[in-house]
Amino acid sequence: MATLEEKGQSASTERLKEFLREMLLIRRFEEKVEERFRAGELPGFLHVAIGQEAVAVGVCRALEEGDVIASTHRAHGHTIAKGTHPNEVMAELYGKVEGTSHGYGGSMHLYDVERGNLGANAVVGGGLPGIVGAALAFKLRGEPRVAVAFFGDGATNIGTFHESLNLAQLWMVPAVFVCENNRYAESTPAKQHLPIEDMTKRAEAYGMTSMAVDGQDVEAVYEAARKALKQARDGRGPVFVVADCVRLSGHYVGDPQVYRPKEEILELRKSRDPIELLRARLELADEDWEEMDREATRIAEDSVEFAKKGTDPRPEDALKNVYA
Amino acid sequence: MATLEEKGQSASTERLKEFLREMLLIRRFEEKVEERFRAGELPGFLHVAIGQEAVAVGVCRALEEGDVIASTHRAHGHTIAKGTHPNEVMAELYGKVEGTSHGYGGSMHLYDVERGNLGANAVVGGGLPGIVGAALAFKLRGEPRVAVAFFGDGATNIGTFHESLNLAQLWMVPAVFVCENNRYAESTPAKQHLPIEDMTKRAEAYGMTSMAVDGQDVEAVYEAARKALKQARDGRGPVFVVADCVRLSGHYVGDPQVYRPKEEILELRKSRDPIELLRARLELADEDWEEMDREATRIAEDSVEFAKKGTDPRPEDALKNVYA
Amino acid sequence: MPALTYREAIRDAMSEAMRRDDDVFVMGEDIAEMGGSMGVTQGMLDEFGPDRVRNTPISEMAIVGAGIGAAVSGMRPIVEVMYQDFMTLAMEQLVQQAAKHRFMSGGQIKVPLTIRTQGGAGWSPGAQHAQQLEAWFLHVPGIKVVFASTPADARGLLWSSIYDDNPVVFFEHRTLYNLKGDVPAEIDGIELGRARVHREGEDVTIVATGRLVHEALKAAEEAEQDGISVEVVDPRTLLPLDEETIVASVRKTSRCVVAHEAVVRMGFGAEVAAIVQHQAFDYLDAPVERVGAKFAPIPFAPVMEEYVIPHAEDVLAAVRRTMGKD
Amino acid sequence: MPALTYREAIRDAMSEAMRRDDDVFVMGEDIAEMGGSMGVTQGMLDEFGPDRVRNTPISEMAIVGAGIGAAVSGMRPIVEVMYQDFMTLAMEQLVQQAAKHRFMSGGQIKVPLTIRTQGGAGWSPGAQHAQQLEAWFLHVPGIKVVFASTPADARGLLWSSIYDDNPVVFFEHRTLYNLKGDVPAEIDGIELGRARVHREGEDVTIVATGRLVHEALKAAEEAEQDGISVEVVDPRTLLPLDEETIVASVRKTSRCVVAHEAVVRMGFGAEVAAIVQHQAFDYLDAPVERVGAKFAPIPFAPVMEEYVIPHAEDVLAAVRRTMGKD
Ligand SMILES: Cc1ncc(C[n+]2csc(CCOP(=O)(O)OP(=O)(O)O)c2C)c(N)n1
Ligand SMILES: Cc1ncc(C[n+]2csc(CCOP(=O)(O)OP(=O)(O)O)c2C)c(N)n1
Ligand SMILES: [Mg+2]
Ligand SMILES: [Mg+2]
Repeated sequence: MATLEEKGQSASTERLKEFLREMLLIRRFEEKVEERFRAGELPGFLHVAIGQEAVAVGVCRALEEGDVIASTHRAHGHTIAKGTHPNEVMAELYGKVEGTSHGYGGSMHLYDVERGNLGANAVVGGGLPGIVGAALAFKLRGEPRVAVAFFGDGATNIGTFHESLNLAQLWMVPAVFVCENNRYAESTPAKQHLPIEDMTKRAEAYGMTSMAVDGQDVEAVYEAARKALKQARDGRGPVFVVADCVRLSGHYVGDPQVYRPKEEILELRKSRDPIELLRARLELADEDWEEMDREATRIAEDSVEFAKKGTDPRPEDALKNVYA
Repeated sequence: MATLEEKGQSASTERLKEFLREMLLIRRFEEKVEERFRAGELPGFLHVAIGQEAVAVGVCRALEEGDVIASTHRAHGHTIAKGTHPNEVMAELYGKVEGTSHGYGGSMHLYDVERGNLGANAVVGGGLPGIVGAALAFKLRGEPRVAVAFFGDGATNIGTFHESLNLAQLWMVPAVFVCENNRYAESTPAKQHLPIEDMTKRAEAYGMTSMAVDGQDVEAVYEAARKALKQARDGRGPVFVVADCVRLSGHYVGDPQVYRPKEEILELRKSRDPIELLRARLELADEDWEEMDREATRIAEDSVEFAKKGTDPRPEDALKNVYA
Repeated sequence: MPALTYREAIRDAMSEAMRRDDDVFVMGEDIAEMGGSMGVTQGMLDEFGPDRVRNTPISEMAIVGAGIGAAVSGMRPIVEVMYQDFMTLAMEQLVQQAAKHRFMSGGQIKVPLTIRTQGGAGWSPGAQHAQQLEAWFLHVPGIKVVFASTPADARGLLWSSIYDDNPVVFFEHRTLYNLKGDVPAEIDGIELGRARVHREGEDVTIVATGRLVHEALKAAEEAEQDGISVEVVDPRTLLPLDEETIVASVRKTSRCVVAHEAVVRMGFGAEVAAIVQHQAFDYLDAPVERVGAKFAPIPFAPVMEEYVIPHAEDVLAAVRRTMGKD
Repeated sequence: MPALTYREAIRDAMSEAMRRDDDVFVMGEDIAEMGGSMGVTQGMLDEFGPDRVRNTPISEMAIVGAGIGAAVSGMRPIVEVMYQDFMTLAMEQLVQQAAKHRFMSGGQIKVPLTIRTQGGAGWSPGAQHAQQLEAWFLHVPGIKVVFASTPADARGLLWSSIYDDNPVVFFEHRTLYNLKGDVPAEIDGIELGRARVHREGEDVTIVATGRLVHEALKAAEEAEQDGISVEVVDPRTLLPLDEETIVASVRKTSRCVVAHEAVVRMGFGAEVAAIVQHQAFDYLDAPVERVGAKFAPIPFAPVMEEYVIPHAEDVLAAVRRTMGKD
């Protein structure tokens, strides 16, 4: 949570280094996920957010204590950035009791309510109305909290998106809607699913404030998120934030991406990797970088070890938690 | 259907008289509906479009042979304007075999497929995706036909609206979306259900052409509809038409309108009745008007007589038409 | 014992909960100034104000979903979905979200949300405003389903639904709103999952819900003229279901008719028949008979509508069939 | 007889229909370049081009609804809904529009639309990607429901669905796509509403659908070791349902187990049990047993998922129960 922040001032070098550390941790974590999935250790199917780490970190670092998020099918980054320990995330992917959802959820259903993660959602757009409702609860109780929904460009085509933004604006609830615009919905490129280029137009239908930001620039994301959160928190209405970003991996782990030119991926990896961009900008000494990398790698590796040593649920536990 | 029209030229006085005749017919018809409902003769519940006749007539008169419409819960006007004989509409309201849906549908489910009425819909927004699909069929088959959806301001809040307009624009199908913006959704005034004033903004989220028109001015509606239909028919994409209009009656027949200031209704009746406006504009001689009125009243009365003489379905007919 | 209509009883439960508890609020289409399309929330805006009696846009998905989010965040929202036919617009939020949040989170979350909805034919609302869909929700672990048939049950069950920590879909029947009946002086919950035996009998058990409870009671009286003694059981909560009461009744009577307004095929009666034939196999003297709507959408014309939906005489005929008297 | 996988069989039916008939086209999320999330439409974009193999936005409601509009306007669209869990987003269009258009119009309209969807657990997709919802649609007059379990059935039934003049929801099971089996050399329809008797037997009838057909066949073989002779019937079309074949089989065997992957409560098995106890009351030597998922959402962790969904051993146990052997 952003406790260090001095209002109105851009992120300091120290803070940017922290952002880098966290983005790198998410990256190494997700690379492990890919590796362990390929090794056949992870059940189900998984989506990594490699390339989109700056959005998760930039937004979550701008949150304050008590703020809540809803995530998507591509949830590891948001979850880690919101404060859940990688061990618990990895244990969940292994279906263990020590997992953040105790093995009931899996990769697409990471919840950590204590830390304000109201749940990842495997239904595109499925988390948005809940965020409006959470924000409404905050408003009704007069609490200075904000509810934030993450979702992709593809999610802006579903009715749930429309109804949620409309309701949020109508009721002026403290919500922020963060669109991670990677210009793909699964295999479908934006030109096949979006009739517009400029995604901020989506907010005009509701008269909602919108902001566009370079989602590969964590500082820019952080600043935009702070502004958006402040507006929402101050009761000046919800905000739609479009973070243009890139998906450097497949849609799901193992996706051969037949629908996408190889060069596009290579080019994006070279020029738009948010971690490389920040590293360059910080002019980090090689040894500082390597230390950071070793640390991130170690945490990621530890998480695998932690998860593997975890406990399998008992089969009959499946009948618990159906009702409160 | 607009067979008389000369392209690019505004409606002649003759045509405006026709429009007036038709609007008046719809008005007298719906007044009969109110009367017969109050007399306890009509089952179910009914919505009249008193005050909104100019939209139905203006749009439907601009249609060409082969064009189709989908209507709403407030369907009598659209249906009559699209060419169904008032007798058949009234017979449907009485639940008779001679009704346009043979008694299966009722007021909110008037269909007349032969005349291009693909059906009224009692689900708000429910008819929109079908219109996109009909337009897609026309496009795939290369037919120069347009599909038109009517709906209210309240309907622009439902997800179906969003998904339908998005899809229509994305695929550039020949569809026209006519929003009858009477600033009420049932009892709920616009300020309680819409976060924006200017409804054309709803189209911006899709990059769709939009037009605003005074829905009380039948000529303006007709002209806008012609333009919109032409764009759609020419393959230049769908159009969103917002017709600002007024509901001079209750939401449903018998609605005491406790939620609406009496003066608002009185004032609107005085200043915004589309029939009075057109009558004044045409400077119709009293006797012409009276003749027109007599004729409309006669047709409306005849329709009641026709309907009452109609045949009740046999009870067991209820099990027909479940499957083709 | 004061007497209230079914409508007043429902309003009373909501209002009393809102008086006692700030976390309770209601939202839905046209529930404020207009008091709801069935008049159930009439007067509540005046008492509680627009923050707690919230008119919504026509956005069934979002308002149910907002209810979920508010519930997860500590409120006890009551969402009115004007007609149960419009539940078709909110199924994703109900089935994918409300029903599963607690489970998918491994028990971290609870969703104390009540969805009130109503419907029912018999007054020619047409095919899109008249179907009964309660059966769908019984197939969804994580949801509770209530269907009250009397004012007292409506008030007590709604009270329990509001204070239940799970999502509850609360079905009301359109034709019962003006039904008057005694209610306890003090408002109190009725445990979810407990049937009410409306009438005891020896020969046949009728399990009936909603409007059909009243049709069953009529049928039972007529059957009595024929010397057939009928027990009428209203489960009231369809999920969880009081199987015990139903099965015990059938073991006693050895015959069972199940009656609801929903379409017979794949309706609640199928589940009851499946349970009863299983739990009372050796007791049954006749097959379980099902009564419900014929297999068609609800037609508009009154004569056809009348034909499609079930009435007391259909229940009576089923009773007689189980007695071998048709 | 050529052999095809279940996946290829489905593709073959669509492709052949599209070759013969310009009115047939497919649309759905990621079905073009990617060939669908299950690879069913792979290669079809190349053969038929983007006008007839249409990638759509994530708009389940609109794409099902656009299918309806196109069908009403003379096309025979096939819409793919990626997971049946997402049918929850399209219920209004399916239930309020597709199922009722013909009826509400008094027979003016037909809706020759096929909705293909798939699902099923057993690979840890989690609670929002694994449930089986076919039962809901049996409660909806105006819709047909198909659930194919073999390549030959999938191809023939899909062919019939495409050429049926009504909306058909066509369920595929995720775990069957790679199943290989013989299909007739010439593509041909299989009448909707006709069950397939997979195996004849004397003692117990298993009525099974989808994946559970294969589990039932395994169970039947194991039962045979115990000297229990099992008949396995796959209805294939759940609506309309071939009650005749099912009832005749149970009248012969005098015992019945019904098995599906969906949750038992209010699942298809309830309807079968209700029908069988009614139509074969005097023939039954034991209550109809139901096998299906336990009452919970589908959990992620494999050990829990395995526990919740039914397997051959559960079917076998049910068979043994009907024989009084547990
Ligand atoms: C309602 C719904 N439809 C389809 C899917 C299948 N699906 C999962 S992710 C995805 C693409 C989502 O695209 P976007 O919102 O842009 O997010 P991204 O994957 O790019 O992060 C699709 C179609 C789903 N999960 N939910
Ligand atoms: C999905 C849905 N929700 C609610 C209703 C109940 N209802 C019928 S008409 C209406 C208001 C519609 O408002 P608008 O679209 O502006 O049309 P108008 O009545 O003003 O013509 C409502 C809420 C419905 N028919 N369908
Ligand atoms: Mg995307
Ligand atoms: Mg309106």
